[in-house]
Amino acid sequence: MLDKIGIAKRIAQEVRDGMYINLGIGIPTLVANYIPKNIHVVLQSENGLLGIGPFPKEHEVDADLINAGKQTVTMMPGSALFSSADSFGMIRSGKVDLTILGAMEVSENGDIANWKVPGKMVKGMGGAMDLVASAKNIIVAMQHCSKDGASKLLKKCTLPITGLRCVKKIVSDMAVLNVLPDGGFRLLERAPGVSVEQIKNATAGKLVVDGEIPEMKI
Amino acid sequence: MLDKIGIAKRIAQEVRDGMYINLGIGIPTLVANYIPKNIHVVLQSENGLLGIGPFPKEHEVDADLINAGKQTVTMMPGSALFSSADSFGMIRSGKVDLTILGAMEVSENGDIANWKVPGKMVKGMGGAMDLVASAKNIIVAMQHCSKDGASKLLKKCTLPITGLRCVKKIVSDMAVLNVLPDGGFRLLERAPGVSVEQIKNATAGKLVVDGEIPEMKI
Amino acid sequence: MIDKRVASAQEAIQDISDNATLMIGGFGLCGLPENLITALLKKGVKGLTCISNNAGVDDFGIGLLLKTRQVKKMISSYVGENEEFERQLLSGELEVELIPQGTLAERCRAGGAGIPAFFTPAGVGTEVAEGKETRVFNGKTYLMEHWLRADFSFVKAWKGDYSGNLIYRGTARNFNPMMATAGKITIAEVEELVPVGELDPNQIHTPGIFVHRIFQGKDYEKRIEQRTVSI
Amino acid sequence: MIDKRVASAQEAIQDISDNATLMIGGFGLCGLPENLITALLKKGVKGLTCISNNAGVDDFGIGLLLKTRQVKKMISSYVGENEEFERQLLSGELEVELIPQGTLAERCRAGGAGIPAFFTPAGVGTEVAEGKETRVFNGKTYLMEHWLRADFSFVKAWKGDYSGNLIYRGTARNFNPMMATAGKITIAEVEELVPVGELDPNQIHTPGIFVHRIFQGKDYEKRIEQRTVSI
Repeated sequence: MLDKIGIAKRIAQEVRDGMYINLGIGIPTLVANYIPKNIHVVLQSENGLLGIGPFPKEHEVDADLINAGKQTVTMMPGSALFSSADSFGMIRSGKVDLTILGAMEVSENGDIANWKVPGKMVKGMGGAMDLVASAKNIIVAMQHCSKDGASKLLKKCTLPITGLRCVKKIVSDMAVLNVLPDGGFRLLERAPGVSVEQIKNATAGKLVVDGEIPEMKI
Repeated sequence: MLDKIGIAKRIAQEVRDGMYINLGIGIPTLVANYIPKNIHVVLQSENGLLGIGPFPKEHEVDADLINAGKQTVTMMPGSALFSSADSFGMIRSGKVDLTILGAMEVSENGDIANWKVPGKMVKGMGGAMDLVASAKNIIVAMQHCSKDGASKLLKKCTLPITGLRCVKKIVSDMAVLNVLPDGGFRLLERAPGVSVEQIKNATAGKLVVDGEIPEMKI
Repeated sequence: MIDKRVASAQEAIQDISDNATLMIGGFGLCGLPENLITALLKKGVKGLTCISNNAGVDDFGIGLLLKTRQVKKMISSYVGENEEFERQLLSGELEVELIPQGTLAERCRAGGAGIPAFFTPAGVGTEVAEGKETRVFNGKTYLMEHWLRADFSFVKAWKGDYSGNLIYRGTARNFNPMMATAGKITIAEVEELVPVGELDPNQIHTPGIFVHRIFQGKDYEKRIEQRTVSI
Repeated sequence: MIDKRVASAQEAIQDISDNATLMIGGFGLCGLPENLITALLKKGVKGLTCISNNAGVDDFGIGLLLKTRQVKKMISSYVGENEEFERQLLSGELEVELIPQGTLAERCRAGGAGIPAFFTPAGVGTEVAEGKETRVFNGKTYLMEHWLRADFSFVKAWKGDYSGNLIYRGTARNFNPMMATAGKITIAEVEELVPVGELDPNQIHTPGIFVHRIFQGKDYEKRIEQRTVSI
């Protein structure tokens, strides 16, 4: 089973040179740490920044420079600043090549639920609905099962939906899976030490296992 | 009868302190020359400039600084530059207080025609349709009659329309008139030496003459 | 030059009445019109509808206005990080309308650009779409969303001039430029107020035509929500 | 840093084929991508649909492409000042679609902002409204207009960096920023091309994400259409 850093490392392997990438809060933010040095990408923050740099040193902290998670950040050379309207304009028009975000549930046709749990205080969807409705390529970072062992890869989402038919790939603590165009999770890789059988048992939605399933290389 | 400069001078009297104003090509552009010095206004050019200054001196000419009539201009202190989308955004949202433009015909309900003459090469509406559809306050500068003596203040426009029910006031070579909310041109002032009778004869649309009509003071 | 200067935040907001609709710029605690929020607190107007991406924290930003029960309704995209907010929401004292962030930004932009409605893909198939018109363009489904406008917009800029031209700094820009365009009355507070002619016309983010009143703010705290440093 | 540099206008347009749809920035002759237009002339591609506010004059700007009969259709707001244009239009060799200037600007902006349609008051009651859906919001009638997108967008900026960030100058900004966002492939020519890090992130008008190729233009003529001076 992968820990959070393992998931982030595996997702980092999906990153290609020249990509503009939006990273959600949590595990997705960690992905930035594991992108190989020879791959040049630009990180987008939906509050109005292209070219997020590392967290600042103490003396560099600037209250006017935060990411979408409200963390203080720095800018890379070649950064650009813009308004929230312009930011979501570039998101909606498909200029962001890759969106990585967390999920509470994903259905076998690619629906995602990640903003609201009935009975709990609703904090809001932030930019998640805009991102999932427009991104060309969405990778979800998630736990395969809830703490009580229930699968989060479902036939249909039980939680309120964030977006329809948008997830392309999932990297969970147990596996890497594609969402097939006609529905179903196609198993691509197993986490180290996890068997296909374990993944089958942990996946409530339709799982497609075709041939030998390799173990992830991290 | 007023000449072009007379019309421009009379329209300049309509300008109030603090106004943002868009001036069309031709007579409207001349209005800027007759705004009293103690009245502070900002001129908008729809190609992306607030704060049009005087024409440049020869050594100040800058190809990157033109007005909507493609004439070289200068900027006033406090000018701002922006895109055409932002420019028409401010026009559509009613931030421009006064729009002054020319017309070929105006109807008694305030319709305006000023962009197309059937049988002649059509050059395009430019920004005129956006301006007339959104401006809070439109003053038209025009000749009361065509060269062959036909009235241009009509019951209904005969030429293709630029915008509906938008003209508030007309300053012609013969008169100043309001367009009444329920239709009809209300005569407000006569040009020097022009009689009410002459204006009646030159106005094909409904003319409302109420009480004594003063002569313009220019 | 059209002079938009007022002496203080108090003077700037003197004609705001109970039940006004306000847009308040900022993302999290970044780019907040701190002086105007403080002046609202002092004035004590009630029943406000606040359009702002977030609702502040318990003791800063719009959170302060929640504490004093001046806010009737929040229109936001994300309202976490605020216990008083949660209490008022659960008790029914506070109405909340949640809007996807990009839709919120675009609805403000539309308000200031004279576009009464537009189509966006955000929220299709979700509860955000309930009761809204949908339409398919090129095989993809979109929702129709309407413009937002406010009685007053509060914006915070880095520099401004006497005629209301504004320049923002860093990610403190966020919602401020669109909100500046969508207020019937837009009030700008700036860290540095300069005479007309000192700002480069080519670098202005919000042209003065959108700004009705401007003043230099004071005592900016610029609270940081998540101070995150690398060693 | 993502390096978007190409060596020349020729290299930048090498994959443009006949019948492509192009957006070309500029207002009148101001802010025109002169080098890209010249390269198109040399390449000789035909059947082009050009979306540009104007059509140039007989011997400058898009007028040059009209002379060589490379343009099949113009989508513009104003096309005066061009005799060859008039001749081709009257003879039926050239198609023309005239669009109100603000609608043209907003349709390009919508294309680059992922908004497939929006409502505008411009053109209501005129022949521009023929065949278009109208709708009443708050008692006022609006037309529904659709986004515009292009196979290639040509834009001209003052300064740009290797990763495609752009700064325009004066009123040469005009349609360039929206067109930059609405091209499947956006090509920028700049008067000064600088290494990444030399432009202030706060002053960038077009973020590099919208620009696919960039080069430093040469021999800018910057023709003036109406040289008007005061004495």
